[in-house]
Amino acid sequence: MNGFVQGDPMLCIGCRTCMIGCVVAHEGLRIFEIDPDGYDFHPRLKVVKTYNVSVPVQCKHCENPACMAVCKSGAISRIDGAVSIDRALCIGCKSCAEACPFGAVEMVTLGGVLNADGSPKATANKCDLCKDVPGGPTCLRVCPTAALRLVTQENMGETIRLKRLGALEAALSQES
Amino acid sequence: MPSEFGLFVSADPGKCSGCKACELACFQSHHVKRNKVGLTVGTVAVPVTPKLYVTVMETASMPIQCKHCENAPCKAVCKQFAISRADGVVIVDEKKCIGCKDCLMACPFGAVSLLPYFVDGRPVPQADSDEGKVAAAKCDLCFEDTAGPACVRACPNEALHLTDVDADRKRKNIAAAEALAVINAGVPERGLL
Amino acid sequence: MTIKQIQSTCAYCGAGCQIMFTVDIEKNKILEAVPARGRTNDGALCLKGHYGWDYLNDPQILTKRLVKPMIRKGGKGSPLEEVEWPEAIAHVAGRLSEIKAKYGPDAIMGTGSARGSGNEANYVMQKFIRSAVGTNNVDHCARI
Amino acid sequence: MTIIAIDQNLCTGCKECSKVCPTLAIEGYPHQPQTIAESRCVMCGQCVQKCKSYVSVAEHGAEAYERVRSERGLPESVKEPLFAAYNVCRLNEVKAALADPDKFTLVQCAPAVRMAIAEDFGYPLGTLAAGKLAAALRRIGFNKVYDANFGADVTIMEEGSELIDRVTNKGLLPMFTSCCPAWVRYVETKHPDLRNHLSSTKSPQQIEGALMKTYGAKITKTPAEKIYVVSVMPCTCKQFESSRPEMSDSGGRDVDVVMTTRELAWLIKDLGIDFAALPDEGFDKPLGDYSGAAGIFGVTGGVMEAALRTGYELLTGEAIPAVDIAAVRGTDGFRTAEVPVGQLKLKVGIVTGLKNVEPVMEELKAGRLNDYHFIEVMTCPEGCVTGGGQPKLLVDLDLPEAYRARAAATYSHDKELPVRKSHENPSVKKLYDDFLKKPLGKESHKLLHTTYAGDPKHH
Amino acid sequence: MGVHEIEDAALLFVFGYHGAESHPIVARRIVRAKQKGAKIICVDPRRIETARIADMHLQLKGGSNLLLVNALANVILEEGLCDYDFIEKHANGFDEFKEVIKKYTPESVTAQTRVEAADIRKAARMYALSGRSMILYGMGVCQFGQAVDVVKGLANLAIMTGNFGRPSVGIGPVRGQNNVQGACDMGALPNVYPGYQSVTVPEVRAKFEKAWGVKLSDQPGFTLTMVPHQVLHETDPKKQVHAYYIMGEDPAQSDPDLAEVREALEKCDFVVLQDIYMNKTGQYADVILPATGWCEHDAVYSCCDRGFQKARKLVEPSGDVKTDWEIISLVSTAMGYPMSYKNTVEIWNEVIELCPGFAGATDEKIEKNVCVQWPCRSKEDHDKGTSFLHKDGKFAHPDGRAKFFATDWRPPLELENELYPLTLSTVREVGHYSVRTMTGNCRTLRNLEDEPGWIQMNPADCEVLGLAEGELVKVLSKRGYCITRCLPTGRVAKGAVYMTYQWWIGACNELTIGNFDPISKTPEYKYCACKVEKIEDQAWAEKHVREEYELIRGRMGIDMKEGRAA
Repeated sequence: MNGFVQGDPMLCIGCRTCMIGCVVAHEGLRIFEIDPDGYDFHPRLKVVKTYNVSVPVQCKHCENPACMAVCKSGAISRIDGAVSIDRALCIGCKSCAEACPFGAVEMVTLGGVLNADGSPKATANKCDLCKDVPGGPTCLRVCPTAALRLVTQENMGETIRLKRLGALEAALSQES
Repeated sequence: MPSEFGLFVSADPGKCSGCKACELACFQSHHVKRNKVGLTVGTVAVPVTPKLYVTVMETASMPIQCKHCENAPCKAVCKQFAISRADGVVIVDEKKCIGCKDCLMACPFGAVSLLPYFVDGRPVPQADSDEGKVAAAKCDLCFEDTAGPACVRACPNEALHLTDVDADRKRKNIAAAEALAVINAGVPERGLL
Repeated sequence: MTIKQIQSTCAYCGAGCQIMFTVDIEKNKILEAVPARGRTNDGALCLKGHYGWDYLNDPQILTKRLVKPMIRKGGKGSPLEEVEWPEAIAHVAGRLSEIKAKYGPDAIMGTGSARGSGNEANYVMQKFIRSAVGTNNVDHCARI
Repeated sequence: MTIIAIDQNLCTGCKECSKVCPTLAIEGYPHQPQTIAESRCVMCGQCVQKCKSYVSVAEHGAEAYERVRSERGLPESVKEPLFAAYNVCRLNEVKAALADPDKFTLVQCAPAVRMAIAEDFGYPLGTLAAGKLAAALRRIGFNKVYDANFGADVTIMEEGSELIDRVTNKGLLPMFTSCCPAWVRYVETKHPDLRNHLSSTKSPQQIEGALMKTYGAKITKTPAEKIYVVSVMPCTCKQFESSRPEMSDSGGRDVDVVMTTRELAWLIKDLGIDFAALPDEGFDKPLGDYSGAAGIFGVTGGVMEAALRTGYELLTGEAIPAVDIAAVRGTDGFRTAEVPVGQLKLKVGIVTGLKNVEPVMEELKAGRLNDYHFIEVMTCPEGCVTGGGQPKLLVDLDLPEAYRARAAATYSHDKELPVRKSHENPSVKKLYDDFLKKPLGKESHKLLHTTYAGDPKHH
Repeated sequence: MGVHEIEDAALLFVFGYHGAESHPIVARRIVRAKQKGAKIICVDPRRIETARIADMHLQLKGGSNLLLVNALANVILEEGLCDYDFIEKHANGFDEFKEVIKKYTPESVTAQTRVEAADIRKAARMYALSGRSMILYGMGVCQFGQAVDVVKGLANLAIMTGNFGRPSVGIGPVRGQNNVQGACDMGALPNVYPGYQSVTVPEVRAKFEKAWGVKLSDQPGFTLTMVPHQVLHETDPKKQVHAYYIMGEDPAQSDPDLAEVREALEKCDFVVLQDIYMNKTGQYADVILPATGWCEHDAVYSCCDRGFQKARKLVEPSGDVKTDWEIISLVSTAMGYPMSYKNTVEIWNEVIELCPGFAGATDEKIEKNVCVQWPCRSKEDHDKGTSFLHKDGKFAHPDGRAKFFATDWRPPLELENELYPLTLSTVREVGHYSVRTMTGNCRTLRNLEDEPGWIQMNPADCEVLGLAEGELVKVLSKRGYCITRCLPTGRVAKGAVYMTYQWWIGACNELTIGNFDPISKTPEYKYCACKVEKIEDQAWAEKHVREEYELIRGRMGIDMKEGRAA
């Protein structure tokens, strides 16, 4: 099973530290040394605020990803359990963004990167579970309220096991 | 605020019946001036050359049309500069097209066809052929029509819509965020200290 | 090795979070800020704590870092001109003394700062206003 | 005889046609070619209007178009898109007759043709072109340019008299109109037990055909067997009607061949006639003389209104207070009205769109329509102006406007005609005076009335 | 009480305090309290983050604070939920208090607070009966023309229910800026010397006169917010302000009614700005003295719960800059009052010697324990400071007893009206600090939020004006206007709009009113009348905002070279 980061609206305070953390993790600390417009600020998760919830939304790393299924340019693949986008291959057709039911794929324009014809390069952008970042997903490390967690096969299995035990206990309590 | 990214018409194969009303509407709207096409079939004197292509499989159908890619491969490969992209719309200039077919090959969706090029009801002559010139044809989002894409309007099954992925994303984000309240409520050991 | 870990207190709100900075002493640059286990923050930081030190790099985004004393030599409305410290200090002291002499000490108002300056600077400021100027006209932006 | 067909090589199985078919006669799986169940098909041609699955250069190749065109016997001059659903074209028979020096060709046009034919020459939807139509038919080479509108006026005389007869002599009521061949076919196949509710009066086309070959032969001094009658109809089913065995009361076929409005446009183009340059001409008298009442046969409620204009005056002997009878106009699928005719309160109903007729039939069978006198039924959505043989729209979004504009043109044509009541048409009067003597008379019975399948007297 | 105590309260009563935006790390304690099973009552006109997770959200109408507080007290009294024992032992003035409160029945305040009487009752019961109720309040209480009364009203609730003097109870003002506590601690106030020692008490004054070797004034000074008035409108020549020495502040951005502030700065004879970055006030300063910033000098900060902590010098400042205390010392010396501190420790030692409450907070102790919460009176190791005040019900009044204080409600000064039908309240943007001289110059924080900011509006109000999210709008009050972006959100009530105050183009303080609490002199930032206008030509507006931003940045000394446009 692919792991994924999941936010909890009860714990999230909507501060968006995760969004900056995401950018810093992917752009690298070099951004603090270069021209302020010399890097891209494209967080791969978005804090959504509604009447009821504040919570970041990001890729669920689906087992059968809709984005990957519709990509005709071979830019989306699963690498070490992370559904990832190869920006070099992305033609900006937006199909993946349209396909994702969570809105977890965003189209972004890359500053300073041009297509062969001189037009600005755009790409689909999404969470890659910080697969190239030491220490794993940055968003959950920087979150001040521990509102994000990495759901893995192990802890999800444990969650389900607990639920089943709970259901069993409830049934037993009814019998007695 | 206008979308930063190109809009495109997307189809719902679950709703599409494969009737080709979209193709005819597309053709009609693009040939009123160029080939004096009126409102009835009888006014047509040129081959029907749409810019989207209804594709039918045993169990499903939908029109295939241009996604107006941000880094459009068709545009990238066109040596004649016959394909341009302005305001998010990728457009073919048939006058410049020499029929090299590179764009047809480059487009991963098959959204480009090579079709007869008629003007004023007559084929545009080609050097060595009586049949006239052919040119790349693909969706231009009816950019000249203030009412928007003709295909979207013509579809009897409302299978087509103009998609703004960024606006869609925000809508879907909200739904996903709301869902997380329910999802987390179902996690027994959730955040308890 | 010029990389050092130094714990400090965040200057961005009253929570008083403890931050562990990684500093390159030789390059005179902060490299990274991560949460330290302070009493109030207990190992967490918000976005300002994590990323709010970047202004020290003077990235020229919003406003120019002040690097030299400046005086409007031509009076109000004239351009600010860079001067050396002794001139600036003498000018300020001279003008304040003039105003004090002309209108009395209560015509002068000084502010402390609720921000980065720190307790010592506030102490010195209020002491200056009270002792050197001779008024209790000292306050700070507590109310905003 | 196949009238309506679906090309199995072209049909993509979208089933849009089946949505408009009033008798659910189109069968097939989605995304597979569809077939027509001839037993249920009433040949209304709405599927032909609907079909968008065209012969495509991109999909089928350039040669496919030529092949389909020739298979269907269309003139080589035809360049417009060809679709999977089509009606069988008999232009070749028309051309052959025109070319035959032994044939005296008479042509008649249905009321709705003149409201739409110009559309296929780029004119706005609903452009009235009666004058150009007559001129074009003359240029084509027909010996006489007559008009089914004359037949419509005679229809009113016969059908109106029939209604008065049924009302006064306690005949079977309500009486249904019988002008629409698809509707007649529907009654015969679906509700044979109700066939006696149909008026025995023939449709205007068949009345006009029968008269052309008898009265027409007389006045043109041409032997009936040399006369060849061509109809131009907005309707694909009219070919079926003219081919019915009983429609030969004149001796031979009352009508020899039918072409649709669209096919006439092809013929005009094929002969190189510049439609735009044609002058306005009139139809030939007397069998091309018509009143406004005949003109409105092409819209839903039109037959009813024409019948009321005449029926009122025949029954009361007084002039009808208002010639325009708004109560029967409209486009609702089933609408009713009560029209005072002297002492009598005539209860009438109008059905438009055959899919709307079935509930009415149920009501009739349940005995809840016994107090109705007269009901008009038209198969096509809003009457003959919306017929299956009319110019086909490229985009169905334009349909409502086409329907509206053609109906509007119809009513304004009625308004501008000097005579607006069938019984006041001088040529009709003369016909009765010189030939038929009186409505429902002996000659009328022989030529202008018919029987229906299942009837003992039926062929 | 200490920040760390928040999560152990049985009930958190959060009043006019949006921790998630002003102090995320305090908000974290609120979240943890929820996780630990605490009940939360949130009183706020907006559905703030705390409201989302609260057990009750009393969405009162702005400006009705005291009505609600008094009504809560009324319920506690009427239903006999008081801790009579605590009152008996530790408080005075209960009878007079009851007299004022008895008319504030929940029903009587429902219309003006827009909170149902039943909800007020329920909240009062929950607060009174939890056993360990803690009140947190913020600027939603303080930034009104009637603010101190509400603070006292909240204190009443704590006293009458005995929620004082134990861990995880009490009332906690959560102070906005990092060292607002420190500036107060150090006597940067017109009425007290360091350590909250009154300038009007002769013995105290004598102590400071002796320590500082100079005669001191016995008259309290002006508050900062009074400066425009003292410059522009004061008729008594002895009370006019002619010189204004500003350290690390930007009144031309942060103070209410900016048009008046600018006029005052222009008119004031001599304005000194001592700061780290050019700012709006700098446009009017006669002299600019460049100082070191956070991370460029050593300092002690006092966090919101009285904790002394050290901020370190991490990097050498570039440029010809000096620390604030060095600059002041030089000026002071030049004016004939020599100051010759060698370092901050020397200053700190002088501070704690003069302030009994800080006496034990030695430099070594702060170094060792990281944080020392005053009062810390003994230099001995065992005195590690004080986590919560009023231990065992001992209060700061001379008799050690708390005092009930009740008064009647006053409405805000400028109510919504036909011309200005909306109410404006200023709020915080979590990613920016204060006037953003620092955070605005941090790359990623700037990326997250930039000019011209947002106006939060109820979607129904947006619909009336035909406004969509992100559209630029003009916001006006009697005093001025600004341009900002529309943010439709159901989290704010109809008729109320909210803006943050750090933007130059979306400068909401152009609109705010110079009405002050009579005691604290805090401006009524949370209430004035305004209106929002749609801008038809959005392309023009976008261009205008872009150009205006570039213009101001240019004025602030930024080189607007190609590609640096915002």
